[in-house]
Amino acid sequence: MSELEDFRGQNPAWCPGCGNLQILRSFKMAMVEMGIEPHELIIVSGIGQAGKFPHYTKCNTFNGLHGRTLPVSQAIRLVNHGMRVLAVAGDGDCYGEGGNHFLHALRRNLNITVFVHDNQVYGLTKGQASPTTDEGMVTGTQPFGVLYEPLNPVALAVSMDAGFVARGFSGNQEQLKELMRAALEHRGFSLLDILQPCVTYNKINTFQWYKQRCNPVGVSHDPSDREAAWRLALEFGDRIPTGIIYRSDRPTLEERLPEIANQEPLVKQPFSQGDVISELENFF
Amino acid sequence: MSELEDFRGQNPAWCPGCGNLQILRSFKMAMVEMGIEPHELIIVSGIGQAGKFPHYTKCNTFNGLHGRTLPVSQAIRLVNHGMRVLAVAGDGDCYGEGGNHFLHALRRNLNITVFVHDNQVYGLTKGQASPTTDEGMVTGTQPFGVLYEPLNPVALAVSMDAGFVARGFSGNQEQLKELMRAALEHRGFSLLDILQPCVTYNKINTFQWYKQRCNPVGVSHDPSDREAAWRLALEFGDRIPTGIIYRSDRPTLEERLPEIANQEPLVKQPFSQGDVISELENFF
Amino acid sequence: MDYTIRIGGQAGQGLQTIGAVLAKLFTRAGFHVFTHQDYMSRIRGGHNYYQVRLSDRPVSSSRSLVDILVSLDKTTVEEHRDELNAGGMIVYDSETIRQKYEGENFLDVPSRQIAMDTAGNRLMENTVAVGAVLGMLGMSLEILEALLNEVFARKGHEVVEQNIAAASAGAQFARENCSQCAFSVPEPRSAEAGATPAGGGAPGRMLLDGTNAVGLGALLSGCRFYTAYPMTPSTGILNFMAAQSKKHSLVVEQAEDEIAAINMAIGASYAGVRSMTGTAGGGFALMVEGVSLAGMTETPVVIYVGQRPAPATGLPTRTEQADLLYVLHAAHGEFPKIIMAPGSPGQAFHLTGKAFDLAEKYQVPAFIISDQYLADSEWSLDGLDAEKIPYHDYRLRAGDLAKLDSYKRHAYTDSGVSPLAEPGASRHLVVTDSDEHDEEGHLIEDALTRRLMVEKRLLKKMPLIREEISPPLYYGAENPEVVVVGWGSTYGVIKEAVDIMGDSSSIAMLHFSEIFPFPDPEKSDFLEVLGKAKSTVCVENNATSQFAQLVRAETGFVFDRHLNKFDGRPFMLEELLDYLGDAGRNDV
Amino acid sequence: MDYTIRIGGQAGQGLQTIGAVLAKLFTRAGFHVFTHQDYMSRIRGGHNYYQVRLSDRPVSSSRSLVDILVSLDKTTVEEHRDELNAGGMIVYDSETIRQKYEGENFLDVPSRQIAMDTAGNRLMENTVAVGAVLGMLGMSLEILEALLNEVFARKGHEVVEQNIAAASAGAQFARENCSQCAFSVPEPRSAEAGATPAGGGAPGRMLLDGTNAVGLGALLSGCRFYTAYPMTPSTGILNFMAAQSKKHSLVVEQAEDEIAAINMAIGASYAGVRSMTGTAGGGFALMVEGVSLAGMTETPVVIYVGQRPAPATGLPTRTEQADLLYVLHAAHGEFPKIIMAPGSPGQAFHLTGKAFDLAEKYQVPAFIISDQYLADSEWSLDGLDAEKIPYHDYRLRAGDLAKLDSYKRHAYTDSGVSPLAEPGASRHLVVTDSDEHDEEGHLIEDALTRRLMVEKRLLKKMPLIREEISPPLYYGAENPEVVVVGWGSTYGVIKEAVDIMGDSSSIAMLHFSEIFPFPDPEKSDFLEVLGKAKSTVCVENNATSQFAQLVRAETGFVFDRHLNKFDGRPFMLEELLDYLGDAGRNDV
Ligand SMILES: Cc1ncc(C[n+]2csc(CCOP(=O)(O)OP(=O)(O)O)c2C)c(N)n1
Ligand SMILES: Cc1ncc(C[n+]2csc(CCOP(=O)(O)OP(=O)(O)O)c2C)c(N)n1
Ligand code: SF4
Ligand code: SF4
Ligand SMILES: [Mg+2]
Ligand SMILES: [Mg+2]
Repeated sequence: MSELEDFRGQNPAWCPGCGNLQILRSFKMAMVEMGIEPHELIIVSGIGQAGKFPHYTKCNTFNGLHGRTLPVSQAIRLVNHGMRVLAVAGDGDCYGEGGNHFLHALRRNLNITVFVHDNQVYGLTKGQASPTTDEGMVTGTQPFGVLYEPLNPVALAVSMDAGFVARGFSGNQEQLKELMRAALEHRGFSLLDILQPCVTYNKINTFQWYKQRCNPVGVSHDPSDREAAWRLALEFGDRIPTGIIYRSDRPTLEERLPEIANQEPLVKQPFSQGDVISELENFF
Repeated sequence: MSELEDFRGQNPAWCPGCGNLQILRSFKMAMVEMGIEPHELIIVSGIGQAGKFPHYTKCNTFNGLHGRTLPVSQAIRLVNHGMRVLAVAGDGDCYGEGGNHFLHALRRNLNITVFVHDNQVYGLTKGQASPTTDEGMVTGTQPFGVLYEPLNPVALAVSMDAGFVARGFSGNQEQLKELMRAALEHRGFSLLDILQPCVTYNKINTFQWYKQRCNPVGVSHDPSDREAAWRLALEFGDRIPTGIIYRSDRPTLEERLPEIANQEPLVKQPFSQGDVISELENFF
Repeated sequence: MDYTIRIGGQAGQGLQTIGAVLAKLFTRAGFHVFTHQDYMSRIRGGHNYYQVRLSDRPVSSSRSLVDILVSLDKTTVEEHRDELNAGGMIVYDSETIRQKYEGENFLDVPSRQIAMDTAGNRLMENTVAVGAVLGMLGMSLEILEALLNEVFARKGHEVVEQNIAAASAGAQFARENCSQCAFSVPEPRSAEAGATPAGGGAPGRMLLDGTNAVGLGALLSGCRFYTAYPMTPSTGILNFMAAQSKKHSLVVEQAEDEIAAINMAIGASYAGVRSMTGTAGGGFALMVEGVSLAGMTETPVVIYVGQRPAPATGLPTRTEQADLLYVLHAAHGEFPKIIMAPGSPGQAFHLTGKAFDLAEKYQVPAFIISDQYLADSEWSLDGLDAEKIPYHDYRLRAGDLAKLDSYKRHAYTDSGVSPLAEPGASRHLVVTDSDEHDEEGHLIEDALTRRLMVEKRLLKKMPLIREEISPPLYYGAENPEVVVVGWGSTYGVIKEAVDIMGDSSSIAMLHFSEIFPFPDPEKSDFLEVLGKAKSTVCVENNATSQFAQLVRAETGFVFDRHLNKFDGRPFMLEELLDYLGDAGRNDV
Repeated sequence: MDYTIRIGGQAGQGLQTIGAVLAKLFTRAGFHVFTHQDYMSRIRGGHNYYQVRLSDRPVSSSRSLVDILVSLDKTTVEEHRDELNAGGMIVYDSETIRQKYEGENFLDVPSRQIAMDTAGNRLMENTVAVGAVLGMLGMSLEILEALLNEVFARKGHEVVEQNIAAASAGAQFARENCSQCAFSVPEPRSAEAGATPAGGGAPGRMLLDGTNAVGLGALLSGCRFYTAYPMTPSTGILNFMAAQSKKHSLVVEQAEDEIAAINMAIGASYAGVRSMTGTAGGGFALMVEGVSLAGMTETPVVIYVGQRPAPATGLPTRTEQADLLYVLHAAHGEFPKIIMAPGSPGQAFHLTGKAFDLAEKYQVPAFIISDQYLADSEWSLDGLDAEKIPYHDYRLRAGDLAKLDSYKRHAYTDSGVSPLAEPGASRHLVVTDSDEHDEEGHLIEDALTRRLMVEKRLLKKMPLIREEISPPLYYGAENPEVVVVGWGSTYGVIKEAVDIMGDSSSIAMLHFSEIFPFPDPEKSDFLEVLGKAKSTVCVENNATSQFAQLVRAETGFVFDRHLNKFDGRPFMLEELLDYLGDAGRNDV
């Protein structure tokens, strides 16, 4: 059992009003509700505002390189499938620099969760367009405005038959907490794309902008209906559905890999040279 | 006007029976039919069996790194939108090593074409699984068989609202030639994923395997219907639809970028120091 | 006269604006100005500062002690109150920072109140602060008024007037309330005071940082394609080029990652235009394979690497010189490379031009290595000599190609340099390959062609490129007893230390800004100078003396002493003087 | 006795099988064997060969001239007919290659026909060829039969018998038709002939290439996680480890790219197991940022870099030693690194073990640099001494952690080495960061912590690691006049040249296999040896003498002569002897 206080970390260096602060709060609430203790979780993060997340709570932490949360997380899970592994990334981190890993993590379907703090902009590097920035947004680097379509991570994940795909909004903390729980509880890869205002650099997709649009999906939506999920995923305009968009029941990699399936985590399996020495004989 | 003979290059070093040979032939036929001459085309290729393609025909050639055809092609097109630019890649090249570029090229929608020689295996490096290898295939590197879902590039491209998405089969040379024409004629980014047997390393998806399954999409299919396209794209089993799966009418980047839209290609625009020297004044 | 003004506060409080305005107006007033910045990797809050030095003699470094500390928050007071020069003053607004300090070093300027009173807008408190500084220095507000006019013209007459009023009130308050202020600033040199900007090459007072200097150099070199993935401290060049693309025929594309950036830059160059990319050490790691591609395909490309403290993410907004050997040896295989490491904005401008010229002339990748310190530091200059930026198009275009019977992209030649043609500009095919290839560019595997290509690409070109490299810059006494050696951004601080110490001791600087190919010791006497000196010191902003390692590998010379700093901060003038054994002098 | 057999043909013709079978049976017969391969980057066709040398004296290199040329196609005859030793023979099948050659050097063995006649299966023509070679050498077929039994046991008795019949017929044909064959091979040393394989460490005849040696070393070092993206010449290790994962508790994952591979390897190590990745120079380029991450987070990781001719894609299946300085200086920032460059399969085995041990002991990235030549070359050995592979788990596990009151991942210590704990194994949190961090692992920006961390991570650890490095291997005459220096895969050829020339001249070898930290010249006398020699030669399979550059940078020593080869091929013994001025001797 844990309490909110157990998850107090460094003082956040985020701007006042930043959506990250609300995400952090939802996260701590989810942890406490789930009864997870700090040492029972490994958070892997990238570089960006979102990447600072684990320092602002308490957990085992690997704050790695920009864009590389997923390879690190997946390897940790392969080595220790007894641990909960959460990857925390920015939209630039996960869909820009790390886009290739995202594609292939969706395929591997290891039981890890990724929170993408999607502020539709590069925050830490001061406001350039990210892969999810709206068409037309003018920045110092995009003087004519963004001239192409944003990437829709939710639709992409559904297309790739992801294990679990959800969209949240930092401003709806209660729903967000539930989505975090559901994502962490899902057996397999879970993507939670969290829309989050960047009060400093994103003057288009503001808190109000999201608030007006974000709309929890109705109970009638069946997340196992891939086509319905895909249609819902494509909605990103006057209405943005939040909630669990898609869920599939694919087996996870750790369940299929004979070395670890139904076994102790690899890190707990004993090693002795005597077990492998006979391999030398093949060369005589 | 050109003739087949104009496109004779080095002798292919591919295995006898390799699907690449048929793809090469369809390509030359398309060139001649379209009346394109060798110097009117730039082919950018990666590393892999497919990457050798431009050497086996005649064209301006940039045979670059494994996985990097798309950044090179896109830059060439930005600099010279008067030239036709074709990228030729393997499935490992484009969806493995180069996956991130693929995602973002779909977004940019520059008027270039990519042929992916999709043999569902790494050919040149001797038979490891590629992103499109079928689940279960055993290789020297995947001793337990591939344990996760293949990437479906066609569905992914439709989800990303690609300009033009088609699937071909090397064994249907006539259709393939038509698809190549259509892809090259499309205004915007066009993906032609070409299923191709690798006689040496892919003993599952053989010529016969493809032949039995590949089925041209009916005339009733409307490629501008994204949902229908997506449904079709997901079919990859006993029946594999070939043909133009999806087509959108998004504007291309070169039409939207003020420096080049409705202008001479950048490479033809004159430069003189006199035009820019006044920029020094801003620092006085 | 030599004053240092440090403006400290939180990110988002506007301290950069205050610093920039002061720096610009001191420059226009005809002073020599040097600024540098110290900031955290966060967008709001934290503790940052901007330091402006003005003098009537040339200055090219920052000092540890300050004369006027403008404190926008309490932290600034606490962190820096012990870093005052004799007679130094701390300016603050007790209302804003909610703290009152006693002592004759403190000047409490009610900036917020004055802003409200004079302009009805508390946002003008920073303008009040600027005015207060001018008041303390006893300077007139003439130039500031002109500057405010320029800056706020777009916002309308009223805003300009409000700003001027706020500044005047601030100045007046300072004049009236700072009896203890003992600053004395000469009248601006009349010829230059408020002088209208003059065009390139003409004399005038220019204020330029390393970032914009590289940008201007690229622009004048005919760079037509710039692509990058944002990364501190290189993003400034991306922004500069993006802004230019609104005015000039130039394409700027933000890449999805650094791998895309370098490959795009190479693709653009293959297609026929000059191209460039920029990043920091970490992003450059992802470009390494592309550098090798440029080497193999002999595609000219210019790469800017802004160093920052590493490994990995390190200290993203700070400075270090620890990527020299890394960049020098980057990429698999062997091929020629050119490395420029400018020491000042002026050098950055010219060496960027040289990098573009040599990259295209020899069809190789050329690097500009800089760092956060140089990127952000502003220097006042008389102007830039645009004549020194060579522009020659070495490529074969339609007209040239039409005259050729045949064309081979990688033809063997005496110089090793093969003809570089624009693909599509003629019937001649332009073929190149990342695999080893023959003269036509097609892939081969035989030993002979391989050997001939290595000879062509590497062994023949390398000595020719070396011929183009200028010797290190020698500055100081003849037959010096002490030689201080540096490379890149330490130029300014070493030069000033030599100026100061030169009066009393026999000292000189050798500064290397064209690093690779390493300057030929036969072409100048730098090895003799070093050999004859009683003491040689190599000053580097890193922990492992990378440049000294290079010097030993290239020449065998071993330095007597090394001065290394690796805490993410640049050398302050006093630090270097201390080290060089001249700490006693306080009249610097 | 010293024979060279070269089997040439197209990819896909089975020449590798012939070569491998011959090499293995010669080894079992008690001979000293050395093989190397020369192949193109294509799957079918082209021209490839496999070369097997057997001798009654130790051999460790390949020779230029051959004694038996097995030609599976016409090209092989044409390309190599002039490379025969006196008395050398060319074996071919005029039916298969559709060409008849006259001359007493030719032996036309109707392999296809014999295969049909004896086994009813033309696919056995290669077995006939193996038999023919044994017949020419006058060797018995006993060991071959045992081998065929092992290899084809799975395919059933009949296949074994057919193969044996085909081989016997081939041998008989050769004995009967090769009157001009003057080869003479001593009887196998009885103790070893057909001896059953003996376990690790016990004497016996082993045949091992560089790839499998590294794989075995990793396996015995407790490597539990291997990840890579396929790339010649490193894929063999991936395949070896994948095969092991069917038998042992070890996870092997093919990554989507090299960036993923290095980050996965680091993630796995952070999680608590020993991990490794491997690639070639081009793929390593994409790992460079990850190396820096390992450096900053102090995460142990072992990285195998198989060199091949570059830049860029280069010659993918050939050999070169041109990535030394690149790997040595790879990655931004400064942190300790360990580099091993084994010269033989035996060294590869032991140094892989040392790399794993030191990587974990000091929490740094450790490299094994090899190349295509070493990776593919097989050496006969008496066995491997598994005792020399240290295995000590340096990590804090649940039991250790339970005893601690507090834990700081990056705690300052005298040695600079902080405690490395398994995350999740206790209530203690394991926190690390690619940003500069404090003792707990949380990100910081202050100058003091930065400085202390650099001191801890780099300056304190580096000398300790250097202490662990063994001096170069000295081999040959005492007080030699000529010293031949090499590193990595040139070990074998230099050693043999020294053996041969040692009879008539005063010559010795210095071979460096533990390259970085560079061996301390105070710990052994290699600098004196070099200094005293009349002539020093540095032999490198590259164009720019990279190791010589390193030696100069580290010690100031400058070689008299350099022997460089950069055509993608390894040094042949005769080439080196020629160069060393001993071309006259033919009795080698
Ligand atoms: C290899 C590399 N490239 C670039 C950077 C610079 N960088 C740091 S964070 C960032 C993007 C931040 O955007 P996002 O991932 O959306 O996170 P946010 O700050 O918006 O939360 C970039 C480009 C880096 N650290 N490493
Ligand atoms: C950076 C890098 N990594 C790995 C390789 C090795 N490599 C060459 S081709 C290839 C994959 C080939 O597969 P694919 O792209 O599907 O092409 P195919 O040969 O099947 O046509 C690989 C892994 C390389 N050349 N460069
Ligand atoms: S810049 Fe944007 S994302 Fe970053 S902390 Fe500030 S508000 Fe949040
Ligand atoms: S290995 Fe496969 S893809 Fe490559 S040439 Fe042979 S058949 Fe074609
Ligand atoms: Mg973001
Ligand atoms: Mg393939």
